[in-house]
Parts: sequence; C-alpha cells; structure tokens
Amino acid sequence: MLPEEFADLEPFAGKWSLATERERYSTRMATPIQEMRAFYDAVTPRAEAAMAYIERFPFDELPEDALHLLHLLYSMIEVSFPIEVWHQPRVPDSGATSFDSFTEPRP
Amino acid sequence: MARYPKPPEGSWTEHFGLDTAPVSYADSVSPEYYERERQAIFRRAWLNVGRVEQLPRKGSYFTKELAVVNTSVVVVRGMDGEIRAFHNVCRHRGNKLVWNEAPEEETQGFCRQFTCKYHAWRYGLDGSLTFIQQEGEFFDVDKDQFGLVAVHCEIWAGFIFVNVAREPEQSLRDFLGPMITALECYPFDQMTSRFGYRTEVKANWKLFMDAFAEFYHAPVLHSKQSPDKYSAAAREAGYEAPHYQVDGPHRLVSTSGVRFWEMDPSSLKPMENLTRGGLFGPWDKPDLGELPAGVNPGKCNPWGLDSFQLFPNFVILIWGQGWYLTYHYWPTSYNTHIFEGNVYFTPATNVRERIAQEMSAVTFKEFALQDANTLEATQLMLESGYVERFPLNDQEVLLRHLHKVVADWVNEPAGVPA
Amino acid sequence: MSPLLPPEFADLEPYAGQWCLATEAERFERRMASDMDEMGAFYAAFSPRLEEAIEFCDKYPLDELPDDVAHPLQLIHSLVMVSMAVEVFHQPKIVDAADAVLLRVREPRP
Amino acid sequence: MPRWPKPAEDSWTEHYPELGTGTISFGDSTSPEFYELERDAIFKKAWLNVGRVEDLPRKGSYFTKEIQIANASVVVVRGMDDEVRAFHNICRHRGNKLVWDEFPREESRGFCRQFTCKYHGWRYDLEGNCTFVQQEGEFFDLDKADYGLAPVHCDVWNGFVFVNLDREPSQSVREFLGPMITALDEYPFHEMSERYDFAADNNSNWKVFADAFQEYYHVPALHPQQTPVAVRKPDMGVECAHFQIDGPHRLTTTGGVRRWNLPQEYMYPVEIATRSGLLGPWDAPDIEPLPAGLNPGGVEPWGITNFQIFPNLEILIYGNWYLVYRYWPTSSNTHHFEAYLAFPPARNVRERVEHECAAVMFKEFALQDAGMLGGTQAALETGVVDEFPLNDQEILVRHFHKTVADWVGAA
Repeated sequence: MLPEEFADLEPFAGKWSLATERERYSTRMATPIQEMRAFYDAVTPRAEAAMAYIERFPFDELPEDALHLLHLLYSMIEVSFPIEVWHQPRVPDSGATSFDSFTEPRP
Repeated sequence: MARYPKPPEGSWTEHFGLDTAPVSYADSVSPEYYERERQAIFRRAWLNVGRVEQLPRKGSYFTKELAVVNTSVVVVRGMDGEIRAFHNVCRHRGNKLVWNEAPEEETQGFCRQFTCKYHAWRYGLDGSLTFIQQEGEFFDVDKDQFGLVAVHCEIWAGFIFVNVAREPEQSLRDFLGPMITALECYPFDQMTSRFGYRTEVKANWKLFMDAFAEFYHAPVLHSKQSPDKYSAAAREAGYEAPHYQVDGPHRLVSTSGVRFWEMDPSSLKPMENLTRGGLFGPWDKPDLGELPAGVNPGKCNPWGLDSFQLFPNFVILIWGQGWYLTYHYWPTSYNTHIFEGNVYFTPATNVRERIAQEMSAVTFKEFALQDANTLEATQLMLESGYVERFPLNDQEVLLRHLHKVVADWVNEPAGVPA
Repeated sequence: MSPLLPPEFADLEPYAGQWCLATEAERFERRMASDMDEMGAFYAAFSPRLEEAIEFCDKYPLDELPDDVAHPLQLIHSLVMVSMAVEVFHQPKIVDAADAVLLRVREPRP
Repeated sequence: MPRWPKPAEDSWTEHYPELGTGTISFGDSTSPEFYELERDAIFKKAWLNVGRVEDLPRKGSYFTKEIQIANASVVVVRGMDDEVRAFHNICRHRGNKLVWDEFPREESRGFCRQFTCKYHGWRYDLEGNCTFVQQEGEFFDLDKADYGLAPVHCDVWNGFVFVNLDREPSQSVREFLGPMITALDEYPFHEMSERYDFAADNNSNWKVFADAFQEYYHVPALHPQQTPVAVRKPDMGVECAHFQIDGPHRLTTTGGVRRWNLPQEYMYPVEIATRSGLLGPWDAPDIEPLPAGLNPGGVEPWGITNFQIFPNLEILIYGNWYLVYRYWPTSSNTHHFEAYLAFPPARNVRERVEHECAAVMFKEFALQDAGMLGGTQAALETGVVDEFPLNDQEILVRHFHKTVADWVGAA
C-alpha cells in the first residue's frame, strides 16, 4: 500500500491507513495501548520524511501510495492523544459521549 | 489582583448592569420552561442553518431538522441563483418532501425540481407547484395556491439564517446588530476547508453554551490536555479574559493569545511540534489580508480569539491564527440537545498545511468530548434540586447575560425586548 | 504451554484450559456456554477427587497461595459451579431464571 | 395441622388486627403516580441504608450512592476525625456532580484527601468545607464558609451506614429502627468482612421483588430444586415458626432440623463434599452468646431470622453469617437490586470453598425469583385483577404494603 521508500511502515498500513476520521477514531478505540505505542514509535520518526515525499506531488492529484501514506500520518495524529496525553485509548471523563465526524476535507 | 483592567464599575458583570447575586438554573431543568422557550425564542429569532458554500450551484439544496420548532426546512439555490427556504412538507397529503434513506435524517444534494415520493407532485426550486399527478381528478385546485410554504430566509456574510415566524419582528441585520455585522468583511468565504462534528448531549442547551461562554474552566477541566508544565502554570494563573462585550441579545469574549509555539518545546506536545498545529490552530498563519474592525474590538494585544455568541444558539469563534469555528446547540428536549461543531480553514494547498489542520481539528474534538460528559453530570445534579442557588464570578459574566436574555424573551413573548 | 495444574492433577489438565477461571463471572458465563456432555465429563473426572484437591490446596496459607495452587482452587470453584447444572438443574441454565441477570460485582481473591 | 404454635388469635395475621384479612391490591406497584408519591412520602423521609462501615476502611475512604427515586446522589466519606459523613454530591459553584469516575451516572468508590471538582477545580475537605475556589477574587463577596457541600443526615447503627434526605428527620436512626431491630445491637456484623456482592437491574417494581423475599410460602413451588428430586414432596407446604411486627419493620424466623442434620439424601453431593450449601457452612461456630434479638420468638431449633427494615433493606441472619438485600426503585416497574453475603474471613481453602458454595447456591435460586417476577409485574400491569388473597404465611407482604400505604397516605 505504501511507497517503496516506506516499506518499514508497511506492516501498519493495513490497519492504520484509513481514509476517514470515523474509521481512525473507532480503530483507536478498539486497539490496546501497547499496539498503538508500537505504531506511534515506528511512524513519528518517519513523519518528516513522509511529508517531504508527499510534497513531491501536486496535493490534489496524489498517487495512490502517497495517499495511503498521508492517511497513515492522519492516524499518527489520532493515536498521539492516547500515547502523549491520556495514556489510554479513551478521553478521560468523556464517559459514553461521542462526537461523530460528518464532513471533512478530502484528501 | 486582576491582570487586565476592569471597567469603571469595578467588574464586567456590573458594567453590563447584571446582578451579582448567586443564580438559579431552574430555567434549565424544567420541561415547561423549555416549551415557553420554543415559542418565545426559537419561533421568533433568526436561526443559522448553514453557509452558502453548501449550495455551490443552482439546484444545490440541503435540509435541516429543526425539532425545537417542530419542522424540517429545505434550503435551495434557485435557477436565479437566489437562496430560498421552505417547510419540507408536500402540499398534497403532508408527506415529507425532501429526504433519502431515512426521513428523520438530514440530507443534501442537487436537483432541478423536488418530486414527492408519495404521489409525484413536483415543485420548482422557487417552491412553485409545477405538476399534479392526474390534476383533473382534483376539485378546482389552483397550482398557484399550493406552492411550498416559504420560510423567511436571509443571508449575512455567507451565513444562511431562517426565521419561522409568520412575520419576523426584525430584519436579520437589525437582529444581528452592529457588534456582529461589523464582522461582515471577514473572509469566511475563503475558508472552505471544513471539519464537521455532531453529537447529542444529555444536557440543556443553555448549560452547554455556558461551558463555552467562559474560559474559567479551561485550566482545570482540560488541564491534562497539555504537558504538566504548561497546565500547571495555566492553573496557577487562573483564567482572565481581557475583553467582554454585549450588544442586544448577543455577547462576546476575547482572549489574550499565548504565542506558545515560541515557548520552549517542553511545554508543547511532541505531536504539536511535529505537525506545527494544535489547540491554537496551525502555527503558520494564512495571509487573510486586512481584517474588519469588528474583529478583536477590544484591541487585545496579544490577541488569541474572539468568541461571538449569537442569540439564541449560534457561536462564531474567530482565532487570531486565521481559522474559525462555529457551534450550534439545537435543543431536542429540556435536558437534551444536538451539539454541532464545525472547524473552518483556508483550503490546504500542500501536505504540511493539511497535517497542521488535521492536528487542530483532532485536538478540538478531544476537548469537546470532555465538556460534553461533564455537562451531563451537571444536568443530573441540577435536576435533583437539592441545591438551588449557585455563585458566578466576573469571568462568568456571559452566562448571566445568556440566561437573562432568555428570561427577557420568555417573559416578553409579544415584542422583542430592546 | 506449560501445564496449568500441578503433577498430582495432571489427569485433569484437559479441563484446566476451560475451567481454570479466576472470577465467578467467567465461570458462570463458561457454564452457560457449555453443554451437559462437556460439563458431565469434567464433573465425573473431578468430583471424586474434590476432597483431595481441597487437602492439596489447604497445605498453603490462603492469602499467599503459590501460583500452581491458585489454578486447582479455581478448578474447585468451577466444579461447584458445574455441579449446579449437573446435580441440581440437569441443564446449563437455571430453570425459570428466564433472561434475569445477577452479576457478582465483588468477591475475595483467590 | 400447623407445625408451629399460632398466637392466641389463631393466626399471625389476626394477632395484628390493623392488618385485616381481606384481599389486597397491588395498585401501589403498577401505578406511576404512586411511584411519584413514594419519592417524598418514603424515600425523602425514611432512614436509608447505603452501606457498611467496612466500605470506609480508613480516613479518606468514600463511596457514592445513587438514589434515583429521590433524584439524589450522595457521597459518604470517613473524615480525618474518623467520623462518617454524607453530602449531596453537588459542587456548589455550577452544580456539577462532584464525585464520579468515567461515567457520571455510575457509583464510584475510593480514597482521597479532598474532593476536587473536575469542572473548575473547587476543592472540599472530607468534612464538606469548601477549602479552595479558583480565582476567588473574581467572585462577588463570596465567603467560602457559605459554600460547603450540602450535608445529608447520616448515622451509623451497628456498622450499617444510614442517610436521611429529609431536611429535618423526625426520628433518630435508633428511634426509626425501634426495639425489635436494635435488639441486634450485640450481633457482631463487623466480624463478617468477607463479602460476595451482587447487583442487578430488574424489570419489576421494588415492592413486588421485596415481597418474594419476605414469605417462604413460594419456596416449594418456585424453588423445588432446593431439595434433591428423590426426596422431593411436591405438595409439602412451608411454615415459618415466628412472625413479628414493630412499627414499619417486620421479621420472620424459620425453625426445624438444620439441613445438614437431615439424612444424606436430602442434600446434593456438592453440599456433602464442601460441607456447605444454601444455608451456609455446616461447621461454622455459632455466635456465643446468641443475641436475644436474633430469635425473639424463642424458636427451637432455630433456623434463620429474616429482618425486613422499612423501606428497602433486608437482613437475613443465618447464625454466624448474614445476607443483605436492598431494593432501589428506578421507576414504577424497574429497580436496582443489591445483595451481599458476609462471612467471617476464610482462614483456609476449605472455608473459602464453603463460602463459595453458599454464594453460588444463593445466586442460583435468587435468579429464579428475578426471572419470574418480571412476568408477575407484567401480569399485574394488565390490571385485569386487583384483589389478591394472602394467607397467614404472607403476613409480612400484607404488612409491607399497608405500611407503604400509611406513609404515602400520611404525606
């Protein structure tokens, strides 16, 4: 799914290269913290390189594999809260509340 | 030791002529009061239902469910480019005219005309009845008399407002008043990259608006959001807004910005450094050109944001960093409402801008989730009635104003109070 | 996978995976999900040796049970649970309990 | 021919003439309007048991109790002075619920030095005083002394923590409990600290459920499996040895040969193997001396005494262990049910297994009641019939509904 240069992140692509916020958020809720930690530790050092790679293409005509890489970065942002802030998947004191995305820019 | 100068009266609360005694929230736990609000406020005030960008071309439409006034509205751009609004009811047998999968769900799209799913009556985009199936079978039905029932609809700065009153007591501009219309030239139309979120909150709509009308809670409720160093400092300093303003039923709080990205990295989250985005928005500020005088009327320097709270249920929050949010609180009962948060940026032209926007939108959602749940806990306890009077401080002046204006409208059902 | 039960109870090892469960909630759920043949087999294999198992566990202080004793004790708890189905109701579910639920929300450990 | 002697009036029911012997209505258990009346007339008047002192093991221990029918959430805490206090779980600033974990509607327990509101950081000490207000200077002549937590009357009897939501309770907890119950002053409840707690949300009115636990007349029909099939006598009745009423409270005592003194075939193999069962451990040492209040009817041989404390508390004492039920109304046809078994702590594996067997068998038969009573509620709600005959073994059911009616009528 990912460009050749990012084969090291390929193991995460299947699970985390997701096009919509809803998919990213529900995956976060369903994933144990250690697994998110592994993804976070693998992708953050590569984020700068990934952005530089994606920048080579016009933003509104990204090739398929660059688009998957971009979605992987979105998931990196999503898991940054459980890893850096909450140390658990859910937002503390958010109980059963949800806040569902119904529109977002593409890509 | 207030950090910012108080008005001459010594406090913002007294400056706006508001009472300083403890308040009651009886207006937020009573089904009867909610029914009176529906009549005296939501059936009379101008309600924002969307933006013109949602109707990009002739034939574009969207529907809006307005449970609080017992109707569904369809908003459409006609062949003449005009934007109109109609009650979403077919004139033949009262079926809901515009919906697709589920009648109670909002929908949007594009069409040349509206066709009722029940008996195929057809209406033009101007609401006129253009076709009746087997017209001859009817008894002198004059199509001109059976067009869609119009809803008053006016646009301001690209925001589409509707008013379900037979005759609105004020034009939209008069209703908005000078403090709000002074924002007219803000480049809302350039900021079309939109992240929209929606949820049902089990709390009265006013109580959730209260939560967004004061930043006194920020250092505490959201303290875990920022690294301990930053939140400890914020908690100690407490929260003070440099400027409050009131104009008719609407109100504003402006905050002093913290150029936090110039702070040492340890008080920032790693992901904020990496994406150059976060709660305060993208670090790289888009060039929006000359901003209208209505923005930052308190001339705060540094300036963080303006939170314009339009009566009854609409907030426009403009960040100095060049992005803005809107909140809507759509009541569905005395202790439930639909909360909608929209985040708007100038469209990202490259991946770094898009990543900074994603981080800012994700951060907004994390904060909002904490507020929603805490408010449900508050609603529960206010309904218990064991404690009835609650103190408000000078940083909570806008709460007093909201509840007072609601009371004024509810107690003055006839004319709109000055 | 190292055996769950000590050598003295190696013959019960086939049942250990299914019935060494730490909480009543798990044991109740496992019983509801089992059929009478499975439970009958476990009951027949273990009930004659219940006294022996209690003696075996009783050699250690209750609050400092070594790991390899905790599992036999869980097996005993499961036997008590299974005996309700085998001896009392002759079916996994409680007669006339319909869809009622009663959760054990607190219990001593082990 | 009754096995146990009846009072002079020939029946326990007629021994308490105010009860009458006619049919009774269960309209009080199906009517939403009556449920609303119970809020002020009973649950905001009576002393309510919300827990045990063992639930507050040390200074700073707290737990919260949701009393839905009274729209109340109460936090009970052991102060630095070891005093047990109760407060309305409401922050005095903006009315947020003060003590809760992830889910505001659920009860929570734990330990803390002070309570801090999640919303704006106001703090209260364990005695309910407001000790910190964020940016106090921004308020308008706010005196923290006026903004302590709203207190709830709280009193402890023999380790049971009671609260009263009335502004001024008309009786102390001892007066409310009365002599029949406080005759248990000497019973060492505090020694039974090994607990098996259960909770359920049942689909029946709280009184319909309580009724099933204050008469044994239903046992042979609903719980035939309590006796092995070989020795089961289908139409053998059940008779309690003693009934007694004192004010709003009532009790019954069962008597007869202890189950484990019966021939072997009267017990299940698992009971014989574990030397325990529905009536608890066989070898448990009896309480010496047995408090008089435990067997006011002087029944010999004594079995269980079942104390029904108005409005929603039941204590069954089996000798050296006891069982508690609480029924918390949540609507006219639903309630939250709590139960726990309490034993002296097991000293070894054998005793732990005895307790496990008793706890497992309790749940088996309680679930039969719970499974059936949803149907009872539904049948009552058809309103087809509203006059129901009660026999002499169901005297406590009669007294319970009469007391509820009296309290609602008096309000």
